[in-house]
Amino acid sequence: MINELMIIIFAPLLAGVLAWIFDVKGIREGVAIIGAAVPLAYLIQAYQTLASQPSIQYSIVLSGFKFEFILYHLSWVFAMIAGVVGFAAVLGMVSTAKDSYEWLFALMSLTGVYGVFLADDLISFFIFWEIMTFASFMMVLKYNRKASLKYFLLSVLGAYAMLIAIGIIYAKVGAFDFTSVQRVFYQDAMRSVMGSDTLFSRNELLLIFGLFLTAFGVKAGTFPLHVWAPDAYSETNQSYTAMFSGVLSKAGVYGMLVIYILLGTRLMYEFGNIGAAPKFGYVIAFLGGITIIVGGLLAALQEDIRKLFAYSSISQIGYILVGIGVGTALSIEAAIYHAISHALFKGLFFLIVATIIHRTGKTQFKDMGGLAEKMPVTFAMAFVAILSLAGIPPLVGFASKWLIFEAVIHQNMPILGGMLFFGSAIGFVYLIRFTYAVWFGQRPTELDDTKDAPLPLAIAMGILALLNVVFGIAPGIVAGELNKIFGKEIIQGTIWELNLGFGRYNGLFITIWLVVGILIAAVIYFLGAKVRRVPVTDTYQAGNPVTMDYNLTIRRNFFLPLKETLAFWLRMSFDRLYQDIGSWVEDLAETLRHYIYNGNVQAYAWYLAAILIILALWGV
Amino acid sequence: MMVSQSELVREARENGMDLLPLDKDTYELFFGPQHMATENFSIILKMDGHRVVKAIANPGFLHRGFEKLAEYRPWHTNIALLLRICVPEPDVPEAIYSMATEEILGWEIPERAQWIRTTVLEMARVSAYLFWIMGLSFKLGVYTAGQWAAAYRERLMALFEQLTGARVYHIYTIPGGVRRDIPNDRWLRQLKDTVEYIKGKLPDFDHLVFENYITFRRMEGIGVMDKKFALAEGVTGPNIRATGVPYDVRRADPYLLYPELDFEVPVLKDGDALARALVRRYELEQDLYILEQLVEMGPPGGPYKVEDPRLKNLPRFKVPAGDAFAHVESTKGDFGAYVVSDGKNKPYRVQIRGPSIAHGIRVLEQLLVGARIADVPVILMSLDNCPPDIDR
Amino acid sequence: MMVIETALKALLILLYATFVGFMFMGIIRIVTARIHRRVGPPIYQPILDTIKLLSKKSSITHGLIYDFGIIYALGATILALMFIPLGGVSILRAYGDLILITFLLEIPMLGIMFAAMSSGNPWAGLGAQRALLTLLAIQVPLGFAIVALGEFYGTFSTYQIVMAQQSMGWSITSLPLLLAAVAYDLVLQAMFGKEPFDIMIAPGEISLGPMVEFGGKHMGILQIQHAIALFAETLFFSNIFLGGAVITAFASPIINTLATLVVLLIKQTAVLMVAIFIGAIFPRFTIDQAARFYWKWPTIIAAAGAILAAL
Amino acid sequence: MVDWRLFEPLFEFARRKSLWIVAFCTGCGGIEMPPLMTSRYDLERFGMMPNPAPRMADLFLITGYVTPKTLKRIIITYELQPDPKYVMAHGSCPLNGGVYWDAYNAIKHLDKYIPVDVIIAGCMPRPEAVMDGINKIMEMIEKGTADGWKRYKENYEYYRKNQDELFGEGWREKEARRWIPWLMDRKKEE
Amino acid sequence: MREQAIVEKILKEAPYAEGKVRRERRVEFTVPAERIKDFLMTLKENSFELMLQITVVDWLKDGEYELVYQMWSITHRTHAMVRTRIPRELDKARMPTVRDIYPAAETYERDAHDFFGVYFEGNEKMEMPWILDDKEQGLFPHRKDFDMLGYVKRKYKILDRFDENKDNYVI
Repeated sequence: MINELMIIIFAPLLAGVLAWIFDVKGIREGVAIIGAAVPLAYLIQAYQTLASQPSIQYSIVLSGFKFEFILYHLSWVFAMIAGVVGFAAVLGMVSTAKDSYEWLFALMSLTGVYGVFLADDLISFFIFWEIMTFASFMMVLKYNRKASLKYFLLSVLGAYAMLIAIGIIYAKVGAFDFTSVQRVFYQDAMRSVMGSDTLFSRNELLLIFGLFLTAFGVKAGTFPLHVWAPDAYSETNQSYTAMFSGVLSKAGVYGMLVIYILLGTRLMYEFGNIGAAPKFGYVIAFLGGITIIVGGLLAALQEDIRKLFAYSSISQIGYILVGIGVGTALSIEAAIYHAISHALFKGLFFLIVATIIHRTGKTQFKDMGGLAEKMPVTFAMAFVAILSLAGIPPLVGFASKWLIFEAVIHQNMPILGGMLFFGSAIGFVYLIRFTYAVWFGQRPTELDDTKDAPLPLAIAMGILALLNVVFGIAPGIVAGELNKIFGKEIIQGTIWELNLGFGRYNGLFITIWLVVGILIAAVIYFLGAKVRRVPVTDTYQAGNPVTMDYNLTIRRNFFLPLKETLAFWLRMSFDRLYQDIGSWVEDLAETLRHYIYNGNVQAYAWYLAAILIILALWGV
Repeated sequence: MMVSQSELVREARENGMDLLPLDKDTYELFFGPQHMATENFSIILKMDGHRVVKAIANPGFLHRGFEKLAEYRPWHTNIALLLRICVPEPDVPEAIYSMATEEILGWEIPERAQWIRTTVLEMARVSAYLFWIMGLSFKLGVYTAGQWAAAYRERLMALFEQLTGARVYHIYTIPGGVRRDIPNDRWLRQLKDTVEYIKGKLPDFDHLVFENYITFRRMEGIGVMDKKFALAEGVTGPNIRATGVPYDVRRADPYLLYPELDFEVPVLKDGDALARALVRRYELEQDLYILEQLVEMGPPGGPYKVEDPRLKNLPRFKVPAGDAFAHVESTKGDFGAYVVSDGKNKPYRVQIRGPSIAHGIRVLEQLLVGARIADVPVILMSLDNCPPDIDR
Repeated sequence: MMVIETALKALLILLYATFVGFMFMGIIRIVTARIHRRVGPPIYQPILDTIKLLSKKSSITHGLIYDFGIIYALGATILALMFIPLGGVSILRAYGDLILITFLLEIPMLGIMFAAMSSGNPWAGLGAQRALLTLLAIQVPLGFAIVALGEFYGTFSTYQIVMAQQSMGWSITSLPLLLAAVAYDLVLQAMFGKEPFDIMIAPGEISLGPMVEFGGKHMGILQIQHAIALFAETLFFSNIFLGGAVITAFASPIINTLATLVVLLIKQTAVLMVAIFIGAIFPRFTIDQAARFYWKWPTIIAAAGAILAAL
Repeated sequence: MVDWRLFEPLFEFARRKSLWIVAFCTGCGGIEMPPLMTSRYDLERFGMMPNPAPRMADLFLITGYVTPKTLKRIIITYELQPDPKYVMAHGSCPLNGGVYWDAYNAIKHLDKYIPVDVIIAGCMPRPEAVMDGINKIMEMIEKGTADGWKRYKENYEYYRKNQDELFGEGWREKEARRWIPWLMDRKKEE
Repeated sequence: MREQAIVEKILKEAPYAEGKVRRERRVEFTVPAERIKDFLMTLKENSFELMLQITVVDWLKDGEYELVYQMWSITHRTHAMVRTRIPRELDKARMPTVRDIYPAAETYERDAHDFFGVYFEGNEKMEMPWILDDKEQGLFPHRKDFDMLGYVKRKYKILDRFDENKDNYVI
């Protein structure tokens, strides 16, 4: 009997393989859409099941290993992110995918993500993690070898870190499934409180924590392991990046949550708390804070539209990490909320980027401009996405950001609070850069025949934009689901309102009063004189006549002053540090790549199995 | 009427032109003439971010062809024309033209006229410096200092008005002396009071502008010229003194009463915008000191212009053939006139050498490269570029 | 019935805020003129300016977003106004969250920037660049100041903070919040667009920057927006740092309300005056210097305040 | 829609009392603008202030003689201003050339190219004269006779013809393209 | 006399030139047009640091342009005029540029070219737009044979203020 969890996990992969085999335009798209839609449908159906029972479990035994899967509220939320954004990304790929190769690996990575979210033991978690990494790596490899190499190196680093951590755990616990591991660590915590000997020493615990942090940090793109992300996000199919950044990075976030689930109690008792926040979470939170700032500042200085959003993704993941790191129930809820909204708006953004690149064929900001007139639908979507990312009420980006702010500041963490404020401003900054360079200003004449978004992309964008608006005006919908994870009313209020006790946010009132305000302004506007449309050359140029021959838009180095202010800090680049290390690692990496990540699925699987067996033997 | 960019492009394409932005790495910024920082002068800037990559000065908005017009007007009438070359201190073109003409004529002007001319030139310098302080502080954004400077300048305007009958264009110095005598002793007293008053107000400007932390940050290291560069480019006046060259026409080529007066020529070595500003600030103090001395000295007796029968019939006033070069120190620099006469009642050729032609075109273009857009007005103001004397 | 009452109240608040905002603009001009030793315009001059701008007979546009950005800016400012407690009369003061208001006070600028940038004018582009970097620069001290408040009072509700100050005394009487207030006041200088941080418009450098293309009714709406924003910003500052005002000494609620408004008005004017005096005596920073400045002293002051408040 | 004619007196009052000046110093008269704006004369009393952006300005002060090169910029700036807009010419030179009556590079009759509402005589007109001119223009706005912007619209062909005669057809494009070769010379720079 | 010594020294180095002292702090040289670069080099070596202006005088009767290079020496505190003559026909009025000796000369040469049509060979910015706008081909307003009144009447289309018979008018 095939369980619904198996369908959720393997439907995309199956569709991908089918699309790969039946390499016929039209059919493969249809298959792929079905492949992405089926898990979504099953997940929606599972919602009702979850209302009556706490979880849906399933396990299979395969050559001695027992693979366990579970769907409960937390994994349902994350799987829904994957479902919605993955579906939208697949819709987008209908327009942008070039061949069946992309379909195979895009859908394979979706399978990997589902597997990670639904896994209930470390071994299946790891295997699906690697499937996801491998598939996304193949997607990058197709577009850019160098970027993929960087991604590969850091992924391998993360993979080994995780593998070693799993090995250590298995050696001591003797089981892989989350429940046992969690129980052991819980008992350990109790023992350490009572002062008796613990199974894991303090140093081992730190090691496991550090290894997991590295593994998940790589995937999430945490500073200073973020260096792969800008290249990998930008050097692939941009519709796929919607999934890559929107969903795959959430696997890293989910991993951090797994740290909490498995090690949380032990770590908390071992290292203590600051206020209500665990000390070990501080590491995550501060890494997150630095990630916000570094990612945001670098995003503002990019000249390539894809790079800008890649760095922006890094910056937004930082928010989620801050929320997770603070570690109170409220802040974790806020972090998951932000994970949802990040997936929604960043998925939307990358679909917009995909549309722009698909229609214009340009990626540099200096080649664009004035597209709002030519691509009104895409621009409308971009408008929603911009407002959402910038955290403008009443869109979803504000609700989640607000929760993180309140959660963090309420825990008396001034420095993190400052970082968050800086992060929200830097969000404004790079979004304006994007808006100005792409949508406004003088349009290069070669873009004069640009058409609007193709239908599938438009539909995909529409879905995400709608959710951005709906979850913003009615933030209670999401908050209600999040409360179920913890099983208590952490965020009170109606579906329109978030009530924390020390702060309230009502999306509906804001919408109403914003509409009222805009109406008042519009009345004043429409009472005024009729407007006349003028071209870009008929503007203030200090009195001089200009023609379209002149370049009137700041296309390059828009934030040069910022660059100069930060010149000292920009000189310190982790990317370059890694490159220096990498220059001698490169030969090794090339060899490794030749033998391992050579695109041969079989060899890869065998290799992993061998490593696992060796580790297991060594551990025992 | 809907005109959009698309229509413009379509129209151009129908006419067989393919419009392409010049260079997508940089953009063009037209700085002036309709801009608060430039008087009727234009700089075309090629910008990268907020840095200037290339600057092209575009003068000529104020060109009226004075040098040609002067050939059509009698010797004395030209005074009424040529003073319009330098609007902030119109006495300077009057003085140089008169001095050159007098040299051709071989006239020595009476002592009283010399005293009056020196006083008028120094008053013009003070008023021009106050005007410059106003310009600088408006560009820097400290409007208070600018407003005050313009208000103090009004006191000098009132004195000018009593002396010459006009606020701005005095038409006062003529070949052979000055047009009319000092009105009365009260004027001298007023001059003394005004000088004291302005001197008492200088600390205010120091606090607001010249010793202000933000001014230092804004002007330090901006638009640096070194000595060699400044000399090669023919820069004169406070601008060259800020690079360490003590060249002041009043000392180097003394005229009028300057050999008898005691004053210092302030020289700074840095050559940046701040040094130029400070040199001007010190010179303002020196000029006030000179005026004090002049008032102390008092006007000598005697006629205020050359007694010559030919001056009775000015339209038929003829100057013997010959040529002469005369120059004075204006606040902008070395202001010179080269006058050629062929013996008729009109000059054969008048060439005015405005100081800004040296520092307002080539020097400006070179100093602006690499400057921030916020520095452009500051550099422009620190050079004290006067467009009319470029354009003539 | 409640809807009508709310609407009436909102209208009254809006009219009051607009009027007082215009008066503030007039006060700025008059006081500046007096510092310059001039007579200055009549106090109602900004109103005349706005009427004139709105009554212009022709107007231009650069596309839909050029119009919508302006409308959005005014709408968002009205929205922000409704959340700030105005004594006992505000509409949504229960939802007047510190962070929400901080965000709401910033988003009108985003609307203006959208409109300005859509004109395609390079000066507007430069202005947008400067405006955004100013926003980025002020955000750090501003954030710390807000964090200090939130941590000191343990609540984010502006109204509760006001009420707490009625019993505990003004915020600035305690050291951490005094530091925060100093930093916030420096930030206000940039919010009002006064020297040394009027970098965004800088008429002598970039010819009003983002505003350069606005004329006629667009500029008129922006004037109204500026007036309301001026009112809202000073009101917010008076509320969170200067004790706000909730007067219940009189028997009649109307007199109480009026007294509250008068007290608030005095505090707001004081905030404004400080800004004018600072603005009158300083030259303008360049944008990178401003960023460095804000990231140095005000940040240190505000961070010190926030850390003290957290302890 | 509302009948705005009812409010026209209010609008006229506002227009009269809030004249924003284009910051364009076209000639030597610009030197008298700072005194006018500062404490001795203080035009801000009447609600006037200089404004760098022509889009929001009402009053265009032609401060002195106009050369053809400047006139091009004046026309462009004038057309950027929104209606109603007023032009005040400063001094004798824009009226008939003044001292530059025979100069080869000064416009003789400004009102052939753009409509002028008020002309102040004199060279250079004293600030008091300028203030008198402003008073006059305020009166004219009140009476509704300051209608230069209407005339420009109605007689656009006439003005356009004069401009084109002076500068040649297509002068805007020609003027704009003049600088392109000098901005483009990347090779020359190196 | 100080000035006499300077003149003698320079003339020794540049025997092709003629020179004299005009008065205190004023000296004057006359050089043939083709040697101008050598002579200015000599002057620069003798510490005439500043070039103040290049004046063109149009001697219509002689059919020649007189170019006067106004030099100033800060060291000697002396002004020197360097005169040279070239034909005034537009195609023959060519001079070598002295931009490489005195960079400031570039601007003065542009000025002279704009108003008199003297072409300075080697100056790249010769054709760059300078002060005059929309110049008619071959029309150089500061030349003596430029019919200013006729030009004004033609260009600005006004006739009322000119007295046609008065050739020698005064205002």
